[in-house]
Amino acid sequence: MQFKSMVLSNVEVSPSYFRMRMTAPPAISGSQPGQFVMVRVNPAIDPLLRRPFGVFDLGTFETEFTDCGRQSYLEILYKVVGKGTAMLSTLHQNDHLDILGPLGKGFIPGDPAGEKLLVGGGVGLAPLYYLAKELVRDSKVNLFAGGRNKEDVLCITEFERLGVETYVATDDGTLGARGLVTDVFEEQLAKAGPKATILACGPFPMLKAVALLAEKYNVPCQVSLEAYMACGVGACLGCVVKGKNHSDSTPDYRCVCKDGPVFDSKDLLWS
Amino acid sequence: MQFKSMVLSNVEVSPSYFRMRMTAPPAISGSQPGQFVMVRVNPAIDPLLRRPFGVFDLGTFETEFTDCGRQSYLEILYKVVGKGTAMLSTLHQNDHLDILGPLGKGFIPGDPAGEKLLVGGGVGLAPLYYLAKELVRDSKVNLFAGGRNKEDVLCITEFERLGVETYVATDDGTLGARGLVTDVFEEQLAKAGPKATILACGPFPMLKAVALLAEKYNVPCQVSLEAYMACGVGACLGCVVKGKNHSDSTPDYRCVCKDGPVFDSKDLLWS
Amino acid sequence: MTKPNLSVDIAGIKLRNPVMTASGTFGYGAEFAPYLDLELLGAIVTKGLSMKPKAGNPTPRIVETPGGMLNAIGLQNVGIEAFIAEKVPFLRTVTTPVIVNLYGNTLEEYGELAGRIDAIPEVAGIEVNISCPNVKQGGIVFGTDPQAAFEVVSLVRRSTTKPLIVKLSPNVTDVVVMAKACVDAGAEALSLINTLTGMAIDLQKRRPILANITGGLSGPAIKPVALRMVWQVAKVVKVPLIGIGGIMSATDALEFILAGATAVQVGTANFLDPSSAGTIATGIETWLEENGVADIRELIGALKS
Amino acid sequence: MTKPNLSVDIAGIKLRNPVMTASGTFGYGAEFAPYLDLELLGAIVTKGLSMKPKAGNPTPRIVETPGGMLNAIGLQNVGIEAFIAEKVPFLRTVTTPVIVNLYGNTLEEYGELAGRIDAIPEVAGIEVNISCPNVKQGGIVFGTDPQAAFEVVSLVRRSTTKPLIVKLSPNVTDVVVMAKACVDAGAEALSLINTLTGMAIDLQKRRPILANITGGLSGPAIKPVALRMVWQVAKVVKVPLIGIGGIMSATDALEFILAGATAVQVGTANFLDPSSAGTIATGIETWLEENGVADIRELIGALKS
Ligand SMILES: Cc1cc2nc3c(=O)[nH]c(=O)nc-3n(C[C@H](O)[C@H](O)[C@H](O)COP(=O)(O)OP(=O)(O)OC[C@H]3O[C@@H](n4cnc5c(N)ncnc54)[C@H](O)[C@@H]3O)c2cc1C
Ligand SMILES: Cc1cc2nc3c(=O)[nH]c(=O)nc-3n(C[C@H](O)[C@H](O)[C@H](O)COP(=O)(O)OP(=O)(O)OC[C@H]3O[C@@H](n4cnc5c(N)ncnc54)[C@H](O)[C@@H]3O)c2cc1C
Ligand SMILES: Cc1cc2nc3c(=O)[nH]c(=O)nc-3n(C[C@H](O)[C@H](O)[C@H](O)COP(=O)(O)O)c2cc1C
Ligand SMILES: Cc1cc2nc3c(=O)[nH]c(=O)nc-3n(C[C@H](O)[C@H](O)[C@H](O)COP(=O)(O)O)c2cc1C
Ligand code: FES
Ligand code: FES
Repeated sequence: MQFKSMVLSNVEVSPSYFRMRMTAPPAISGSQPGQFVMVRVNPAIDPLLRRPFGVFDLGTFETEFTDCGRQSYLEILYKVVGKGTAMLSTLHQNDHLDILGPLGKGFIPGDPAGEKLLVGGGVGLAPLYYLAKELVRDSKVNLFAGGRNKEDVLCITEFERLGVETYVATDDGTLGARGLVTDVFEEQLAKAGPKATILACGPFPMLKAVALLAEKYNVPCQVSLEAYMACGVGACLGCVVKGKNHSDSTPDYRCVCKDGPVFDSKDLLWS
Repeated sequence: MQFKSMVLSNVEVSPSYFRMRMTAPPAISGSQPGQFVMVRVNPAIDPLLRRPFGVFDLGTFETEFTDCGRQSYLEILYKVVGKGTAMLSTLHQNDHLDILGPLGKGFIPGDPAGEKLLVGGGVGLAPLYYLAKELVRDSKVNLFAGGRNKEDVLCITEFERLGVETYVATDDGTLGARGLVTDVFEEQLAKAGPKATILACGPFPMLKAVALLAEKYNVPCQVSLEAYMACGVGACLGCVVKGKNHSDSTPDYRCVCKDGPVFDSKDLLWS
Repeated sequence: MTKPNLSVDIAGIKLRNPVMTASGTFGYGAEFAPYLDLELLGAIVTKGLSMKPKAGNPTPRIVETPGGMLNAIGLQNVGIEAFIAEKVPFLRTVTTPVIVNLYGNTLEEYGELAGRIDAIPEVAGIEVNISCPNVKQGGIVFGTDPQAAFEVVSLVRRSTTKPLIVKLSPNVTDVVVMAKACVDAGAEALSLINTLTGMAIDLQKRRPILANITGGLSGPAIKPVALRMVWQVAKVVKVPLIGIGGIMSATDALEFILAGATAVQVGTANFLDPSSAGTIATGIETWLEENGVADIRELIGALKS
Repeated sequence: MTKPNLSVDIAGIKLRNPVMTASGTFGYGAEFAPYLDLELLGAIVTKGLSMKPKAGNPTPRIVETPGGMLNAIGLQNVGIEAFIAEKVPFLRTVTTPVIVNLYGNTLEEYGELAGRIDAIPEVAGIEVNISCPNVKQGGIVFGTDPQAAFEVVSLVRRSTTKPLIVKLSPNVTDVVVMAKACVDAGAEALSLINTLTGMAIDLQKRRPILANITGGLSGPAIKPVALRMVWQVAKVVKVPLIGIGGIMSATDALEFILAGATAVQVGTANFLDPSSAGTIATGIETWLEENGVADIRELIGALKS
């Protein structure tokens, strides 16, 4: 769906990371974890294109000045990296946005009996929070969070409050273990039960490492990808990635916006 | 000069007319009435060009949270007509702007002993306020203000507070006389003394009528023009108007931004 | 006041209003059905189609630029067989005319493809893309050389009885020469413009951003160039024109119509707002009402200049 | 770290850094002296000059467009006599090289004017505008026909010993052909691009906004087209290129240099921010320092592709 939204809050939770809460229609509650929204930052033509962000959290709130009871909200967690996110970060309460979503295919929870291994790098943690919230109802959830330094590892307390067991690694060791989160992850993966599921979101090299580990230990694995997007609805073919059967002569392209952003790691070509 | 400025207030004083006060360096006090500033609405490329606005008022204010004493401010009075002014109208206190100015040539007061006949149409009143403020020190000042309806005739109370005698005419008669301000003006002009000076700002047809009356009654007259502008400093040659000697074979173009916006009405070609 | 007339005729295709979607920016229509009523549109133009499925270019394929975007999709498409099997059934469910945008890698392929499409009753007309700047083989030559354009359009004309629109490239010295060549070859309408060839660079990586190095520039940035070309061509050719390039609003669309376009196509705007094309169509109707224009056709080429 | 080298050589003109101002957007230099130190610039290019003073077009002459602007100034200028009498004295006060942009209404006028300028010691070089789209007579033909371009550049080459830059129009099918013709005729450097021809319409008035109907599109909107043309020409010709088109920042300028430009010109940005050209020059220096590049010349054409 497409809807007008009003900013409820927009807070810098860590240097250059912002958490923005905005109004949404009740149907937003149908979003699957891993789905995303396309945000039109302002009605001017600079920036021109919408910006994609994962659904970080959903909920309802009591409206202050009206009688209409509880209203729905949507939260995104974003990092300021360029023009669009910089402009987003200057928005205030009551400013307006135009939102498209939820879009794409989200994570599939898999067997509730199996433990869930969530792997997130940097702002890749964003969609994992809403995912964890849903998963903890039925399953044991572990989170492996990585980043360059402690400021990149976000909202760990929130995850812990959900009852998620968290493992952290940073490149510089300022939080958790020093090194790659995939190393910490492999240790635990080796011990994981046969019904475990891996659910990952983060930079491509991290996802690739996770996908290879998943293959090595034969654990089902879903990854959430990023790609430059224009339409978000499968029309422009701007956001494609190579599917497992891809070769130059027999192309197999998938749209990150429509066939993803969450893919079974086995469906993609990682080389 | 070029300076960064902070919005102090931005108030809708009449439907779609806003009065914006912003910080300015002390040198702003050197502005002549009739000069203008070019405002860069935001650092994005939409809108691309700066927007020109007359200096409506200047002054100083006591800063609230610092020790640095009185600071200068600049005020503009603007009408929302398109994209740039619409964006300006959404700015809040503490938002930032980039200003170029004061630019161009302002009004020349003339003999203080003569009475000053100010003629303004719609938002053309804007530069006349600062002008009146300066003129009332030494001279008797009359203001002839016109507009389509009462909402177009701005800040009359402020002019009266300065001791200016005001005459108002509106097309629909909702304020002052019904009809053209130039009719009301002609009545008084006929009675004006030999040292009187006319100083006018408003739409081109009004200025033309005023210029013709000035000629008829042989009273010196200065008019402030508008033109589409890019640079504001006489470099792009986008803002030219025809000077008195203009013909297709012997062109005489003047830059509104640099040679104006205030011209002696005799220096221009009115046909 | 009675409702104004918005319907126009393009090469024999009756459009309920002049607002079409631009090829490559609206998929095969179905993608946008959740966001707007497809019955609001004058026509739907589908993604550029070729005989065989086509992989398109490697990624990145798109990048935002000031007031516009570059794309180098490379004409990825499902090919004629899958189009018939998978896309036509949905298009049958809408009454809005469907125009198929096609291209070939060779002269012969253009003819063959036009022949295949001729047999599809759901297709109201054909738009021939001779202007896509991304495909080295074919594309660029047909679109910039009047003789080559004449040949390919003539062949397509002989291969189909469907209404025939030819889409022009702006990357030429004189668009009027190209327009005339296409009309001489049998084009019943012209659509213009396709994208301007451009490039974007990632300074830190010291690389072009697009894998294809160059791409096609679309969006508001190109509107002045598109308006100028429509105006130039309208002065000279007699067939109806479809104005394309940076149309974001009903005002933009009406400007193209004043310049001489009978209809318009909405492209990049679909990405900014998936309901754009519908909003533009209803916006045109409102404007006609508010300005007392009884028939949109009064505005076609009505620019005073 | 020692300061990086920013100096470059264009056709024998030594620039302290690669940032020049674009003709017609910086007046005769003096207009901008209150807003930036002219000594920060690599070179100043003055407003297009003709033999006689020229009135230019009626107004409106400029209009904002999405991410850009159209101008149809019509090359209003003071003419060679007034240039020498009124403008040269100020230019003598700056050490920054001054390049005179010139054009003629006829072939002969180009030659005559180049000859006159040859005698002015304060002028470091000549930039020949064969690309202005506004003047019917002359401009458009020289800039879009390789043979005409060859002739006019050859004549100018014979008429002056000053360093000779030729400025190319983007309104052509193949800019490389034009570039080669100019180099063959003796151009020692090429600057590109001039403006794209465009148009804007006032819907309510049903009129073109510009009195001249069409105008030249400049600003960020055209940057992708300009980058592409610089890259195309750099692959083929050997003379230094000056990249122009929508440069607003040091990043933009460096992108043009990666694409193959030895220097750049800042145009429309001067209107948005009169100190732009200076800010861009210092911004380039900072970038080189931060990225450990000792010499700007390492970046010229260094795009990996
Ligand atoms: C499905 C999906 C979900 C995402 N979820 C989040 C999230 O929850 N939080 C978050 O901070 N970021 C997320 N991203 C990345 C986010 O979209 C980009 O950081 C953002 O678009 C950058 O915009 P900008 O204008 O600040 O950067 P600029 O570099 O100025 O953007 C220029 C262009 O590149 C595109 N772009 C730049 N970086 C990326 C990127 N990494 N991925 C896709 N497009 C990019 C922009 O959308 C824009 O079109 C997600 C991306 C995708 C595809
Ligand atoms: C010397 C001078 C002083 C002015 N002083 C005032 C003032 O004190 N208060 C006020 O409300 N207005 C004033 N104006 C007019 C004001 O500049 C325009 O109303 C404003 O630029 C419109 O911008 P926009 O983006 O809202 O309109 P748009 O129509 O979206 O603007 C599009 C383009 O046209 C230009 N433009 C549109 N209308 C005008 C106009 N009337 N004059 C010049 N350029 C125009 C804009 O600057 C812009 O480049 C003055 C104009 C000039 C030349
Ligand atoms: C992502 C994308 C894909 C496109 N694919 C095609 C295509 O397949 N065939 C075609 O003729 N034009 C194609 N175009 C060009 C558009 O149809 C249109 O001519 C151009 O985008 C200009 O219009 P706009 O500025 O409204 O987008 C494509 C444009 C974009 C942005
Ligand atoms: C108002 C204006 C006047 C111009 N006059 C000239 C000129 O006299 N001669 C010339 O060669 N180019 C002229 N140009 C073109 C610029 O020099 C430059 O090539 C073009 O604007 C693209 O650069 P930009 O996008 O940085 O503005 C003019 C451009 C503008 C905007
Ligand atoms: S973003 Fe357009 S197809 Fe995915
Ligand atoms: S606005 Fe540029 S010369 Fe006046």
